[in-house]
Amino acid sequence: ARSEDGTVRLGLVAPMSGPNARYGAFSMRGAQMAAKEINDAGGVGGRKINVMPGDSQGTPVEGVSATRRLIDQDQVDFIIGDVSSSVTLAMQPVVEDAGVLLLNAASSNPMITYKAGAGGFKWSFRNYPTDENRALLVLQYAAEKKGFTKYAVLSVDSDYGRAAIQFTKKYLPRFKSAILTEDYYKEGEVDFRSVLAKIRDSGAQAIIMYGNADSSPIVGRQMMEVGIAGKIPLIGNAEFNTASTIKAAPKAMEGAIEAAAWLPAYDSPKSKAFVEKFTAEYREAPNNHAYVHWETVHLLAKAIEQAKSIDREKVRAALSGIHYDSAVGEVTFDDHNQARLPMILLEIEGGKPMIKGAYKAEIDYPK
Amino acid sequence: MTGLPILDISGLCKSYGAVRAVDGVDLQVDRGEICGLIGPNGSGKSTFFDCVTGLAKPSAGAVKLDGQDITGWSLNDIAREGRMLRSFQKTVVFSALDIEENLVIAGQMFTFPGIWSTFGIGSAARNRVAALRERARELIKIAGLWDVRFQPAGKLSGGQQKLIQFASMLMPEPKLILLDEPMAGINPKLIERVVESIRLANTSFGVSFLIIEHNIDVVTSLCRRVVVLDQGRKLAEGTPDDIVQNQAVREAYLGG
Amino acid sequence: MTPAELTAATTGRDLRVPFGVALVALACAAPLFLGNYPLHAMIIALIFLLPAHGLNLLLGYTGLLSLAQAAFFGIGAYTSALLAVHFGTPFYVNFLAAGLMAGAIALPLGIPALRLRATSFVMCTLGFVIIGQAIAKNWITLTRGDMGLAAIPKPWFALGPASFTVSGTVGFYYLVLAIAAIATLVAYLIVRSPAGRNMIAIRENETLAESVGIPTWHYKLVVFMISAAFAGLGGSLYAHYLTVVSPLTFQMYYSTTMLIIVLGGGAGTISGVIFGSLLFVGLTEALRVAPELRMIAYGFFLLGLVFWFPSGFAPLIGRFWSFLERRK
Amino acid sequence: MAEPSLSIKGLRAGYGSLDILNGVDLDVPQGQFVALMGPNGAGKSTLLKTLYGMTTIKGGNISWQGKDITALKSRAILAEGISWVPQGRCNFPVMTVDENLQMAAYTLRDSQVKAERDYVYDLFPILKTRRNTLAGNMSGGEQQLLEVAMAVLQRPKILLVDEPSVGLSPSAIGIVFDELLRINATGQTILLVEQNTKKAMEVAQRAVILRLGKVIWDGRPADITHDELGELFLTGRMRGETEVEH
Amino acid sequence: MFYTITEQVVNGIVSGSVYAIVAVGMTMIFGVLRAINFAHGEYYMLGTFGAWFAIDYFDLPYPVALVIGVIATAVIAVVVGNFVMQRIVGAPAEAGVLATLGVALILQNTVILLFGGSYKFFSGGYIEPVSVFGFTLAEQRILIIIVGLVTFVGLELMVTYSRMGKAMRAVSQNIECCAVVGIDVRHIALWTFIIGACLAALSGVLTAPVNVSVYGGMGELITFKTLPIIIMGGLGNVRGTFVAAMILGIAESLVATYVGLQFRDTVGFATLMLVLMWRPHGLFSAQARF
Ligand SMILES: Nc1ncnc2c1ncn2[C@@H]1O[C@H](COP(=O)(O)OP(=O)(O)OP(=O)(O)O)[C@@H](O)[C@H]1O
Ligand SMILES: Nc1ncnc2c1ncn2[C@@H]1O[C@H](COP(=O)(O)OP(=O)(O)OP(=O)(O)O)[C@@H](O)[C@H]1O
Ligand SMILES: [Mg+2]
Ligand SMILES: [Mg+2]
Repeated sequence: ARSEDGTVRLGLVAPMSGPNARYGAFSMRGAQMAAKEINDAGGVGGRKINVMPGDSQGTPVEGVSATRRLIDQDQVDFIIGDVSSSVTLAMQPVVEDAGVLLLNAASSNPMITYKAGAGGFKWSFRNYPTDENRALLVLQYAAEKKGFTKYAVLSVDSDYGRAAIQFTKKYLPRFKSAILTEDYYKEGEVDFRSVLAKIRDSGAQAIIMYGNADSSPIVGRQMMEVGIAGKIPLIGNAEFNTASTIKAAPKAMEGAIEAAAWLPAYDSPKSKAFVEKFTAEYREAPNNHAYVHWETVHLLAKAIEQAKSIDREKVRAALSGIHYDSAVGEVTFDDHNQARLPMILLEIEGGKPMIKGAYKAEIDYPK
Repeated sequence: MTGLPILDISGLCKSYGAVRAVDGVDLQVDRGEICGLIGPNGSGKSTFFDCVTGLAKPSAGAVKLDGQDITGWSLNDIAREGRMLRSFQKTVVFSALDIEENLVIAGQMFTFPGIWSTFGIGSAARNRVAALRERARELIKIAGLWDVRFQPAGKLSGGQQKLIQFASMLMPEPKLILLDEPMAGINPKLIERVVESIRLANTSFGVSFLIIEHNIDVVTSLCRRVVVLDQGRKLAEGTPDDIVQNQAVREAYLGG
Repeated sequence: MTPAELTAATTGRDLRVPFGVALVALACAAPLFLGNYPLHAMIIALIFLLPAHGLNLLLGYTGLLSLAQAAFFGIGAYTSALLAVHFGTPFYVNFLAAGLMAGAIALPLGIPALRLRATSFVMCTLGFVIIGQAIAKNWITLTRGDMGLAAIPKPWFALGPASFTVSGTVGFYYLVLAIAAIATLVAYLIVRSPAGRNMIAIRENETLAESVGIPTWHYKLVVFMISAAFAGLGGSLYAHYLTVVSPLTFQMYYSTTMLIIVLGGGAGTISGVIFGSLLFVGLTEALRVAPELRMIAYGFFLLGLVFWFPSGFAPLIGRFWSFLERRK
Repeated sequence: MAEPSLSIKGLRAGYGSLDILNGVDLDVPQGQFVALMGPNGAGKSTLLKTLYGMTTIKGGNISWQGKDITALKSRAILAEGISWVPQGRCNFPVMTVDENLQMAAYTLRDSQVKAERDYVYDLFPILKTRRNTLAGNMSGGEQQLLEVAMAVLQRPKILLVDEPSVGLSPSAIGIVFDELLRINATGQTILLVEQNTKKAMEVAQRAVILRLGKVIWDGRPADITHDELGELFLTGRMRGETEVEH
Repeated sequence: MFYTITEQVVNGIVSGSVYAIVAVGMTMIFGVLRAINFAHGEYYMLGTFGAWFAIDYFDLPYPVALVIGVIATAVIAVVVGNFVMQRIVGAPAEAGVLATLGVALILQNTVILLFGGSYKFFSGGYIEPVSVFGFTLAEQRILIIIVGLVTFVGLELMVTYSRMGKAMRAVSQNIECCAVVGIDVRHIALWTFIIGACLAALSGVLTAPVNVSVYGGMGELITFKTLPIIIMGGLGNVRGTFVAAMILGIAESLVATYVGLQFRDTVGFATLMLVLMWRPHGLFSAQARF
C-alpha cells in the first residue's frame, strides 16, 4: 500500500457545501464517529483510520475532482461516496483507472451495480439497497396487507425519486394496481396544496412518496390543510417515521408505510446504541445518511481486518466474501458487488412506528 | 445634379399621446444643398429628425430619400444604406474607445460589404482598415482633437465629444447628413472650422446637409435656405435674410 | 479595449510571441512534471475555457450578460453523449455535432431573447438553463431523465480502417489542450477582425452603433450563436471526460462559473480569460484543503474580485507586459 | 474690490492620476458675476466640478467665506450654499417636471418647497405648462431650462452653471441670462461657464479665460475684443504679445 | 370541476402572497442599486433561522421570534449593506451579480457551518386549519395574506409620498444628479437594502410554520422564484410586482394540478419568457417606477 504512515487512509466524497450540504454533513459525522470508535478500540490491525473529506457539491465534475485529489494528493486506498447517484456514476471510471476501492453507501440508482462486479467495474461496491428492491417491497405490502390498488405518486424529482417510481411501475401489473396521478416535486419545494387537492379528488387510496426527509413534515401539514390526513396514507420512503415528522403532522402520518435501509426508530440494540451515541455527540438525531456511512466504515474496517492487510486487492477479495452483522441484519455481496441488505418495513400505528418485518430480495440484473 | 430632391418629406406627423410633436411638415432638401432647420425649444425639430431617420415611427406622412420611399424603415435599415447619416442632440460616443477607433467604427460598415466580410482577417480587410485610419487621422486634425486622440472618448469634455460625433458623420461621406445642433458647446474659434469643413464636404464631395442649430449666425452664414418650425408646424421657409426679418419668426424664436 | 491595450497590442507584439511560445511549450510539457490530479485540474480548466471564450465574446466584447452558457454546455454534452452511446460515432463527429447543435438551438432562442434589454435578457437566458434542465429531466425517452447517461465511451478517432482511442489522463490532456488552443486562436481572430471592433461598438452604445450602419441585430445573433457553439464544444469534452451526463449539467453553477472566469480574468481580453480559467480552477481546487470553509472563502474571493479588481486580473497582465517592456 | 468670499489658490485637480487643473488661482468677491471661458477641454467644467467636490484634488485649496472647503463632500458643499448645474443632461427622466423640482428642493424644508416652486414656475411659464410631463420626454432645450430652474430653486449663495445656453433658442437664452442677472442682483455670486462668448461677455462683470488648466486672462469683458478672445483660445496669447516677441 | 379550479386559484393566491413579500424587497433593491440580488433568498433564510433559534434555544413565543428573526436579519443587512451593497451603486451589472453571488455563498455556508447542514424543525406559528368560504387553510396563511396586503399598501404609500420614497426613485434614475440636489445616495441605498432584506426575512418567518423545514440552502429556491416575478412586474415597480406574484402563484398552482408538479419551477421562467415576448419591458410599464 501507498500509505506508509501506519494509518488507513479513507476518502469520503460527499456534498459538503452547496444546496445539498446537509447530506454531506451527516455523512461526514457518521463516518467520523465510526472511525473514532474503531481508533479508540485500537484501530484495524493496529492502524488508525484517517477519514479525509472531499467535497462533491453534489455535482459530477466536482465529485470527480474530489476523487482525483483524494487518490493522487492524499494517496487514499479506499473511498466512500457519494450520496448522489450521478456523482457516483462519474466516480466509478476514475477509481477503476486508479484501482482504488470505492464503497458506495448511499446511492440507490440500480445502474451503479449493473455495471459493477460481473458488470465490469471491479473496484466499485455498494452497501445500500437499490431503488428496485424497495419499490417492490412497498407495493407488495400495500397491496397484500392493505388491499390498495389505486395510487397517487408524489415523489422527489431526482434520480432517486424517479427511479423508485420507474420500478414501482414495473411491478404494478403484478398487483393489479394503477397509478392515477403522477407528480414529482423539486427538492426544497414547500407548496403541495395544489397537488394534494388534486390527489384528494382523484380517488387514490394511498400516496406513493419517495423523497427526502425535509419534505415529509410539510406534506403532512398540508395534507391536514387539504383534508386528506388520516384518509389517504403515505407509503414509500421519506422518513415518515422520525419523531419530528410525526410530531409535525400526527394525523397525516397515521398509517404511513415505509421501507427503509435504516431508521432511527429501528429497534435493535446496535441501532439504538448508535442513535444514542450520535445524539449525545452532535446534539442532533442521526439520519439515514449518518447511519449508512457509519455502518459502511465499520464494514470496511471488518474487511480490512479479515484481509489482514490494507492491500487493496486483498481487501477487495475480503469484501466480496464478507459476512457482516449490521444494525439491521447480515450483509453479504453478490456478484455485482451489490450488498444483499435487509429492508425494514414500518407502519405508523397510534403515532408510533411499528416494525412489520425485514425483507431481502435478490436483484434480477438485465441480461 | 438637379432633378429630384435628395430628401423629400410630405405631411410628416408624430404624436406622443396628446402631444403633437410634429404636425404635418413638408420639407425638401435639394441635392448639394445646406438647409437649416430652426425653431423654439420643443417645436419638434429633433422629433422630426427621429422620424426621418427611423428612430421613431411617424404617425403619418411620407419620407423619400433619393427618390426611394423609406417611411417606416428602422434607424439601422436606413443607416446601412449609407446614404443618410445623423447625429444626436445629446452627445453619444463609444466611451471606452479612443477617438480614432470611434471614427474607424463609424466608417467601417461602408467599406465592408455585409457582415460576414467583417470577420475577414486577410490583408484585404487590413488594408481597408488602414485606409479608414488614414481618413480618421485627417478628420481628427481638422477637429482639433490631435492632442487627446489616445484618450477614451467618454473621458473627453462635452465639446470634444460633440466634435467626435461631427467627425464620425464625415467618415463615410454619405449623400446627406442630418446634424442636430452640431455647434452646441463648441468654442467660437472651432465653430469657424466646423463651418469650414461642412462647406468643404458640401462643395468638394457634394454632401447635402440638413442642420438644426440655435446659433443663428452659423445658420445665416452656412445655409441657403432655412425652415422654421413652431409647435410642430412649419412656420416659415426662405433665405436666411427673409427669416431673420420675418415678424412671426422673430416673435416665436428670436425674441423681440 | 483601452487605448493602453491597443498600443500594447501593437508595440508589444514582439514580446508576446516569445512569451506565448514559452507558455505553449510549458503547457505541452506539463504531463512531465504534473501528477494526475493537477493534470485533471488543468483538463477541467481547459474544458471550461471553451464556454468562457464564448461568454467573453458575448459579454466582454458585445456587452451582453448571458447566463445561458450552462444551457448550451448541457446541450453540447447531451448531443455528444447521445451520439456516442446510441450510434457509437467517433469523437470528432460527436464534438462537431455538439457545437453545431448548440449553435443551431441558439438561433431560435436568440431571436426573441436578444430583443430584450439588460436585466430582462439576463433573466431570459437564466430561464433557458432552468427550462433546459426541466427538459433533460422529463424527456425520459431521450435523456433517461434523472438517471442520466452513463458509460460514455472515451474519445476515439477513426481514420479509414484504423482507429485510435484517447485514454488516460495524459492523452485526454493533450486532446483538450489542442482543442483549447485552436479555440483560443479562433476567438482571437474574431476579436481582431473588423467584426470584433463592431462588437465593441455595440457594447459601448447600441443606438449609436445602429446609427452608423452597424447591423447590431445580426451581430448579436451571430455572436450569440458562436458563443453557444463554443459552450456546446466544451460540453462535448465534458461529457467524454466525465463519462456521465445528467440533468445537473444544466445548472446555474456552470453559468456563474463561466461568468467568474470571464470577469475574474478580465472581460474583453483573450489572455484574461485563459488566466481566469486557470485561476478559477486552481482556486477551487486549492480551497479543498478546508471543505467547510471552502465556499465561504470562495464568496470572499468574489467580493474581493469585484471591489479590488473590478476589471479582472487582466490589468495585472497588462502591467506585467509594460514592466517587461521597460526592462527591455 | 470687495473682500474675496470665494478664494481658490494653486488648485491642482483632475481625474484619478490625470491632472487637468494645473494651479488655478481665482478670487471671487461676494455677488460677482464671473464668466469662465476657454477652448474645449480647457478644464472649465473640471474647475466647477472641483469646486463642487466631485474630482480628486491634488494640491492647493478652496475657501469660501473664510472657511476651508477643499476636502468637503458635495453634499456638505451644497449645505454651504453652493449649487451646481452640470454640463449635459442632469435630471430625473422618469419623474415629472413637478417631481423634479421637488427633488431639487430635497434639502429644503417642506413648507419652503411650494413657494419656491411657484416662484420658478412664474419665471419659466413653459415649465408650468409641462409640469406633469416626464422630464425625459421633453425636448433638449426644455430639459436644459428645467435644470437651470432646479438650481435656481435652491437659492444658493454661489451658483456654478455650466453652459446653460446649450440647446436653447435665442429667446430662451435671453430669459435664462436675464434670470441669472436678476439673481445676481440679489447678491448671489455666479460662476458661469459659456461657449457663447458674445452673450457671456454681455452679462458678466468679469471674464476669466482658462487654457490647458490655467488661468491665462482675467479682467473686465470690456477690456477684450472678440477677436482677441478668439486668438487667446487658439494660441493662449494675445496678438500684441506675439508681435512683441518677433 | 369549478370548485377545483376555484380552490386552486385560492391556493395560488396564498403562495402568491408569499412570493409578493419577498419579491417586493428585491424589486426595491433592484430599483435603487440596479443589481439583481442573488442573495435575496438568503435573507429569507436568515430570518427563518433567527426565529427558529429563538424558539428552539429560548422557547420564546412565535410573535417574539418573528421580531427577533427580522431584527437579526436587519443587523446582518446593515453589515452587508455597508461593506458590499453600497459599493455596487453605479457599478456595472456584472459586478452586482458577482458580489451578490459572493454574499449568498458566504451567508449560506456560514449558517451551515454554525448550525450544521441538517434541516431543522420549525415549531412555532398557527397551523390549525380553519375553513373560509368553504376552503380550508392554515390560520398562518390567513396571517400571511393580511400581512402581505398591509405591507403592500404601506410600501406603495411610502414610495409615492414619503421623502425617502421619492429619493429612492431619484437614485434609481440618475445617480450623478442626486449629488447635484443633495441626495445621499449611499445612505438611501443602504436603507433600501435593509428594508428589502427585512421584508425577505419577514416572509421567511411568516411562512416557516407552514413550511416547517429550516435549512441553510433554503434561500436559493426563493431567489429563483423571485427573479421572474420582479422582471414580469417591471423592475422597481411595487404594484406590478404584487400582480406578477399573484399571477405566478395562480399559474403555478394550475400547472401543478393540471400538468404536473415537476413543471412547477419552470412555470415562472416560462411565463416570464412569454410575457417578455409580448411586452419586452414587463407587464406594466415601459419604465421603472416604484
Ligand atoms: N471623467 C474624466 N476622466 C478623465 N479625464 C477627463 C474626464 N472628464 C474630462 N476629462 C479631461 O479633462 C479635460 C478638460 O475637460 P473639461 O470637461 O473640464 O473641459 P471643458 O473646459 O469644460 O471643455 P468644454 O468646453 O468642451 O466642455 C479634457 O481634456 C478631458 O480629456
Ligand atoms: N417620447 C416623448 N413622449 C412625449 N412627448 C415627447 C416625446 N419626445 C418628444 N416629446 C415632445 O415633443 C415636443 C418636441 O420635442 P423635440 O425634442 O422634437 O423639440 P426640439 O425642437 O428638438 O427642441 P429643442 O430645440 O429644445 O431641442 C416636445 O414638446 C416634447 O415634449
Ligand atoms: Mg432638439
Ligand atoms: Mg465643459
